[in-house]
Amino acid sequence: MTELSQPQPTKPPRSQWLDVWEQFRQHKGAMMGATLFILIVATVYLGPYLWDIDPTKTAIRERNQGPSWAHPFGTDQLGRDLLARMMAGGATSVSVGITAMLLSLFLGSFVGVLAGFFRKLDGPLMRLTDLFLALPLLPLLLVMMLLFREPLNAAFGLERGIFILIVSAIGITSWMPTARIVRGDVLALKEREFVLAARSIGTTNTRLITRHILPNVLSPIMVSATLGIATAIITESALSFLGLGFPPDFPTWGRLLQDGTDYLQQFPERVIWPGLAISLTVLSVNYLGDGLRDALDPRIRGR
Amino acid sequence: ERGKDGNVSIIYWQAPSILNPFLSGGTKDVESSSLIIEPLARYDENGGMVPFLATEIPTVANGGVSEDLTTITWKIAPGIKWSDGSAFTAHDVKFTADYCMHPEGGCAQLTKFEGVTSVEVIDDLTVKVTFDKPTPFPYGPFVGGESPIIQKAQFENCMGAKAPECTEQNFGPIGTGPFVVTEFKPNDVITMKANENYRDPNKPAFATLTFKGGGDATAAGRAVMETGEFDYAWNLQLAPEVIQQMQAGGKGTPIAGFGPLVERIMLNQTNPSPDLPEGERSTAKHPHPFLKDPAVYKAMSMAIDRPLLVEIGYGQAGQVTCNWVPAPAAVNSDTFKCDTQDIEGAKKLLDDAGIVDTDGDGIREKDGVPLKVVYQTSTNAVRQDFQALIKEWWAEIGIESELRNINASVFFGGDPGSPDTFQKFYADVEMYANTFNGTDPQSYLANLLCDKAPKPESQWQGENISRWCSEEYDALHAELTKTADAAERAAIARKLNDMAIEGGAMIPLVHRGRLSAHSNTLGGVVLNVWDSELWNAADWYRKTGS
Amino acid sequence: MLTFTIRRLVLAIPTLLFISLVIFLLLELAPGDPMAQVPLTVPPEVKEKMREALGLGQPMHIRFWKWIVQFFWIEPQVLIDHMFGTTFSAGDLRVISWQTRSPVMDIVVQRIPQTLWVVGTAYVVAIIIALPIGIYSAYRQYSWFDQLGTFVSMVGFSVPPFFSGVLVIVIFSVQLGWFPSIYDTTLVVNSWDSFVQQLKQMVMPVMVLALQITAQLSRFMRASMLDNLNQDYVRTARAKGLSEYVVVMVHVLRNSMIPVVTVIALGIPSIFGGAIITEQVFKVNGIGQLLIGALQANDLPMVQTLTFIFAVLIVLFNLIADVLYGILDPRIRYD
Amino acid sequence: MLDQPIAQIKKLRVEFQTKDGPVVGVEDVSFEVRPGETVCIVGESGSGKSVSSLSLMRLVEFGGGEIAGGQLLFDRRNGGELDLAKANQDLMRDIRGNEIGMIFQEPMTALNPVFTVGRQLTEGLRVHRGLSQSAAEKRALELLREVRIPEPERRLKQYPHELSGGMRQRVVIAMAMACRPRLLIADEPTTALDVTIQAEILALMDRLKRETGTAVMFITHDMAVVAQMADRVVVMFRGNKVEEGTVEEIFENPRHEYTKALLAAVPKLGEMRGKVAPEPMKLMGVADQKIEPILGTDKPLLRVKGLTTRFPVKGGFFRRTIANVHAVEDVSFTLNKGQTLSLVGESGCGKSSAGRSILRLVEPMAGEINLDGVDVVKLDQSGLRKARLDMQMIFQDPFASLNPQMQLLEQVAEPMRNYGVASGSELVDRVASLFDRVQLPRSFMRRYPHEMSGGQRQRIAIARALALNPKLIVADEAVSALDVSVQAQVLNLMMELQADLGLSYLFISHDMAVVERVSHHVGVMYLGRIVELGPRARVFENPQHPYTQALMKAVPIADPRMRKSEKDLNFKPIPSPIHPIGYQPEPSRYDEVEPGHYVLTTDSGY
Ligand SMILES: Nc1ncnc2c1ncn2[C@@H]1O[C@H](COP(=O)(O)OP(=O)(O)OP(=O)(O)O)[C@@H](O)[C@H]1O
Ligand SMILES: Nc1ncnc2c1ncn2[C@@H]1O[C@H](COP(=O)(O)OP(=O)(O)OP(=O)(O)O)[C@@H](O)[C@H]1O
Ligand SMILES: [Mg+2]
Ligand SMILES: [Mg+2]
Ligand code: NI
Repeated sequence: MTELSQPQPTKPPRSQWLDVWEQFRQHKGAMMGATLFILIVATVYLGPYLWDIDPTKTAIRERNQGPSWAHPFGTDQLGRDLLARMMAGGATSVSVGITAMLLSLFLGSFVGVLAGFFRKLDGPLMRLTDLFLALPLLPLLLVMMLLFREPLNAAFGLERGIFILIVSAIGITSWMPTARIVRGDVLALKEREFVLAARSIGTTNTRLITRHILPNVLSPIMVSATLGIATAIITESALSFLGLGFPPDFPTWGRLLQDGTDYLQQFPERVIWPGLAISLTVLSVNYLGDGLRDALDPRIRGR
Repeated sequence: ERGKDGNVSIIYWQAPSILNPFLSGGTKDVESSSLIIEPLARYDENGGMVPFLATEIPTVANGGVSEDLTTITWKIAPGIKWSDGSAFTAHDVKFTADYCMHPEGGCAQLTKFEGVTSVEVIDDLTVKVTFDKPTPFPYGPFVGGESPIIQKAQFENCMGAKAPECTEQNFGPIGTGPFVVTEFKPNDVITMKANENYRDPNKPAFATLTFKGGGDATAAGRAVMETGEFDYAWNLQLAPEVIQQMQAGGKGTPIAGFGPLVERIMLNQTNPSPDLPEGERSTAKHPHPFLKDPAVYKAMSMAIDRPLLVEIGYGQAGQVTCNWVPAPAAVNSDTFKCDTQDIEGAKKLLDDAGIVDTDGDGIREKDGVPLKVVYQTSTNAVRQDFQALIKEWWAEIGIESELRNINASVFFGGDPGSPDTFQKFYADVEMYANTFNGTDPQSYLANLLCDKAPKPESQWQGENISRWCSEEYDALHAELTKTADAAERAAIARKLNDMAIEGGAMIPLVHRGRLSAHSNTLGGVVLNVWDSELWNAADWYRKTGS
Repeated sequence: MLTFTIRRLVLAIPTLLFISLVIFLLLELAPGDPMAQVPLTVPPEVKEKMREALGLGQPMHIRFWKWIVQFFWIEPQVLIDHMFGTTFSAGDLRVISWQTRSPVMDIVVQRIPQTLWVVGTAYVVAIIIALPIGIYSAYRQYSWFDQLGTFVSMVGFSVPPFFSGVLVIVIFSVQLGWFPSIYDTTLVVNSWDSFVQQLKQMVMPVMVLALQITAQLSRFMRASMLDNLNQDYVRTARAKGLSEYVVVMVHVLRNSMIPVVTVIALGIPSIFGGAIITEQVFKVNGIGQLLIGALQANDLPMVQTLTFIFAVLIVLFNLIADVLYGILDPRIRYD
Repeated sequence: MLDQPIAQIKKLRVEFQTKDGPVVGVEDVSFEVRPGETVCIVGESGSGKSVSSLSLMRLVEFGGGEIAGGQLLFDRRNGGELDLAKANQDLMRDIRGNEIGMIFQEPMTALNPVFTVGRQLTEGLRVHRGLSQSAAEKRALELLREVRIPEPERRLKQYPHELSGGMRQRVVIAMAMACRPRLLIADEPTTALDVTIQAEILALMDRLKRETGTAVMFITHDMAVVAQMADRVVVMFRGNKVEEGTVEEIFENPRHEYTKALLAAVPKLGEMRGKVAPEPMKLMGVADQKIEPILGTDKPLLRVKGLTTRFPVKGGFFRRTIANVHAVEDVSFTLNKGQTLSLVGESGCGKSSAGRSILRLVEPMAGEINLDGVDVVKLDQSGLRKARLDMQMIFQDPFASLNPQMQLLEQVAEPMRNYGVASGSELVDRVASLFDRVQLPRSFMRRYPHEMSGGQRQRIAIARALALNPKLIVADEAVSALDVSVQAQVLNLMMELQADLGLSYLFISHDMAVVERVSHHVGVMYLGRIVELGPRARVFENPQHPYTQALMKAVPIADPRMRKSEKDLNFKPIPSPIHPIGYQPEPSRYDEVEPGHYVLTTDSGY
């Protein structure tokens, strides 16, 4: 029967990641999101080299100006250049947003998977989640600031210390929904037969989680990621508003938006820029996430 | 004619939580309750005293105050009725004093009764207050919005530890004022109606009153001046442009008045360095390495462009000041000039004092210590703008500052466990505003007495925030407490003010006014910064034809 | 599952006690002082006296124990008295707020209506809008509807209510004058007119809140629908000749509900908890505003009580979500 | 009317878009089905049988396929002829389930996991027949009875995962037949069923065809079933139709090479008569194949004693346990090294549960499992993991047991990775050789499970189980989904491995011919118990238990001239394995009728 079953033309197997990348590249939304995202990141990090106005330099005679060549985005109530402030603020907001989102995603998925997967851990971990959900945010943040600000400042310097503090504050207070969502999905997934099959071939729990469970709960995680980045950026601004965030001479998008809100009627552009920047970042991350999710899901891939 | 003008609505962006001012020192509570309960006398918009429930203001001249300055006798106007119809008598006045002075009551207005040894009812309409020592200014008790009279019959069972249990009383005190409470929703809204037993049968002009609380100053201003939903908005601490924009809405007018409120930078006389062991930071043990140097603090003050600060931060609600006590007018010293920025002069001052930049990093050093300051304040848009500007100016003269802003409820809360309170002052300089009640600055001036410095032993309590200390000052203040003559008192007060400023306890920045707004249809509003803003609500009326 | 539910309910008691202890300790540890809002003109000695009057002088464990007794023993009695006219609680000290010196529960009860009206409506509106959007976006993935939905929900989500709230106020109250900018909590709905007025004052806060919730919910709905639309059983359902509507809305939807149920269940406590910023912006003065006000004033009994009620709701709704999981997906086992 | 075909497929071509560009699922297929006729489609696994039938339902589109050419003419109930390839989906909805019913290949994933069986059964009825809830339920009950599911009332309220593979398959069948469609497409409908039930289902379909004139398009790889059922046969190979004709023609006079190979590979019951030990099959076209009996050893590898597994049945709003499914009840047997023990028996009798219990994939309630001196029941998690190096399982439902998100390469490599057996390029090489062994092209290594045909998936599962060279493989219906030619190769492979490496198999199957071919010992299960256990030859040649006898009688024969008629079959109602909570079953007692040949003497329920 050999002549009948000549094997189909073989191609050398490529790695799965290459494959995912291929797929990702063909995803229009993903590429758009990625481009936009890279553009935003490049602008906020590299922009200051090209546009070298000091974002904290005041110029009282030039306050409250509209867009002009000297100040393409206009100036604020102290005559600080808004473009420079947007870029400086972006650098902080984007890094806080992404790091905090990653942290909260990590914590959330970690707790969620553990709770969903190990029945013994489910109770304690979910009660822990309940606890964190119930804790009042403001006192929690205040306590964190109280306990850790000085040691962190001493260990990492002022800016880095505060960055770490803020990122962990946001991360630690926002992982709970992710954890619960992931857990819910894992609970259902755990009963699927392929998990049983994987166990029968001696897959350790760690591998079972990383290779079988996690890829299958990716989509809620991706959604949490996109929403998380917006939450993180906005929470950061709320923190600054409460005086718990970066020092006051540190612009961030959230803070710019907040400061601009009072001038909404006179100088609408002052809120439009930061608002737009936050939305675009979130949107780009969302499309990135969508693309990644599609690329990672073999059922959708190829369509 | 009473009640003809329908409803008047007031918005305070801080919501009143209780209508008993003795249980809460909050301005919102004091002012909202001032519509209901009244003192014997009030301050008017100029800081003068006007009798309300009394027939006249007792003085030494008219015999109301004893020659030795230890007693004061009030005569109550006859025919005054509580809103429940019963008569207002001297017993109520005495009861009020007993209520507040009860050791377990935690009365917020206790200072008003400082030095009072007894309050006696002479007859139904006469009451005599005795002090433990000659008191040149005996108008603490029963004068001003913070010290109104409550009804004995109503509060009899609410003394001391029982005070908080009397919710009904605290939420609806019976008073002699123009309005009575119909419903009180704590931290939200109060509805009131005209007091039928109010002493002037033609007042108030409004039949009902709505007192809404909560939100923020912007929204309150908008509701009065732009949408016209409310008639009166309190304390609009907003950027001048924003006020202007709102005024353009055409529905209301901002009004400003000036009390003794001063926005200032306090200079820490002690070393706040985090390297010091806990318990020694910011204490008299370690003097500040450079802030005590006159050249330094004078230069810092000279580098500040105060008119600009006023312009961007307060507009019509601010004035340049170089004084700690800028009001009343009599005590406002004119020793200092500070309305022009002088960067060059500041630099020269420092250079001359030998405080120069030795290592080329742009920051001057004094005795090897670089002039780097931590500059903290509470979170507030205007203050952050000030911080940004001042930081820049100081940078120009070679002083670097690290900015920090702290949540107001932590900053002003006296929690000894927190490193961020203004009392603890774990920073080199800090900015906030302070003021005093009434027109007499004596106790305010006492804030800088050496023994009032916050320290660990006193749980960091104390008003001498800068830990400034001068024997000379203490002595002069002691003299003030013994002087009765008004002009002399004012002179001493000015001298004390000058000593403090010259000595570098603080850098005054802006004399802040109170900016409120009323709708264009509301008549009779007289902004009063010495007493409750709503002091003359009985006279308010609806303008017709607008 | 009954045993599961009962066990969880029983277990909830120590959990909640523990949570209340943690909250208490947290609040104790947090910097802040109930005297923060007392003006600086009140001298420290007086403040110290006031603090003592609030019971702050007592040691921590005694205050905690007092709160426990007041909340778990006296407040229920008050409730019973209120309902049946009995007098069990006469003379007992209830949980008293430091700010208002009045029983905390009374204020909470006072606040619940407006919070439920506004936040609750927003939630319901959001669910009604979000689920169909999510479902349809997934069903027609990458169609223009989906793209538009994505765009709007992302922008909606990334614009914080402190901005969008002010924006709608400026547009609809200041410029157009359609709706009041300040919510009237004293309004009693007893006629058509007052109902219309109530609707008018609700529109803006509900809009702002619903936008956020919709954005979040519809995203999760979409993602989880996408996961299920390609399953084999969907093919079977189609082979039965079921209409697309039934295929999607019955077969796929039920399988996709777990993450959505989680998100919804997590959100319901927050209806009672209020929406802090939105309530602030529109002056709704519901529970959220109460909480933030209490926090700013360091009114610990109030914060403790509110947070604890919130904790109870969270624990309860998470339990409900867990029970729902079991009902939604019979494969999930709890034992 | 009889001349007017119900469905005509003309030059059908179906393409799939994959990352390697379009893949042709069906290249060129034409055939027709007439009313009252059964057309059997046979062919190699992956030859496009399922895809053709899905195209007829216009369901390929939802799976990423595209009808690239050809016509699908369908004669509607009210006369008109319609090209389904061009019909819109609204119209299709009317036809699907109503005029064309379809039975899907993989029953687990074909059922919605979150709805009860009853719910899923009644849905179609209510849509197409407009029945009320209760009427539909009555009809559903009737349908379940027709497909001979025990305790249909209770099953209606159960969820798919609570049913055995065969039961699910029967639910799917019932669902497809619910509306009495004019054309019934059956994609391997009896693959998961034991012979008795298979016979009953076949009889049912036959009756349906006779009574209502339903046309049946029957996809299968089981030539015996073809012989039993078909009027005409279509043979497919690699997306093309290679031969078509009446059953007799095909069986007696096959023309195409592939058809011949197919027929040659069919195992026949009785072939092994007189042989002591199993031996590999003779394959066509393989020269110098050495056929030697595999003797194995007498040293026991796996000793099972008193194994009992029960599942709780939940009910009520709070889903409390109200009864237990006694899936495995007091089962004992011994499996020797290098030998094969087959478990046969009716669907739902607990074969899979027994297999899973041995690997402790479901926790047994009681019993002893001794694997080469290791007491499996007492092992902790890490010990169990180590023990699983020696025992592997091939799952009954290949699709469900593969991770939909992982490439096949990864899935097969996983066991080796887990135990660090190989890595890097060596790993890839070993995977590739495993692919060769199970006859899968290496290019499939980077595909995903949903891109494979049913049989291809099954081979992946086999490759995965072989990867570790375990001592024991529990093969749960390992070859049921394979077409006979591949089946023969896989069986030979398994036997070869047994001879070379001394593997032992616990072979779970319903195909008596295959069982006869591979086993040393056979256990016959009924209702959770082993009713007869003994050497293969003895059990096959001298069945003692009445159930075994019935089973033997029901085995279809791959010869169209020896069709069984319905009368030959004697259907007995199947008792329920569900008992209330406190129920204590009596222990099993056996009678040794011959040396090593045991027969249950206590009541088996049959
Ligand atoms: N979604 C898909 N994407 C890509 N290729 C597919 C897809 N579905 C099926 N195929 C391919 O199409 C071919 C035909 O598959 P089909 O399922 O029709 O096989 P089959 O004849 O039913 O086989 P079996 O008997 O094993 O079920 C196979 O090569 C398969 O790999
Ligand atoms: N998870 C479960 N929950 C409840 N009952 C179950 C579960 N799994 C199996 N059963 C029941 O256990 C009995 C035996 O099932 P099992 O899967 O072992 O049968 P089987 O012999 O493998 O049948 P088939 O040949 O049809 O696959 C059946 O009645 C089935 O309904
Ligand atoms: Mg197939
Ligand atoms: Mg089975
Ligand atoms: Ni078969």
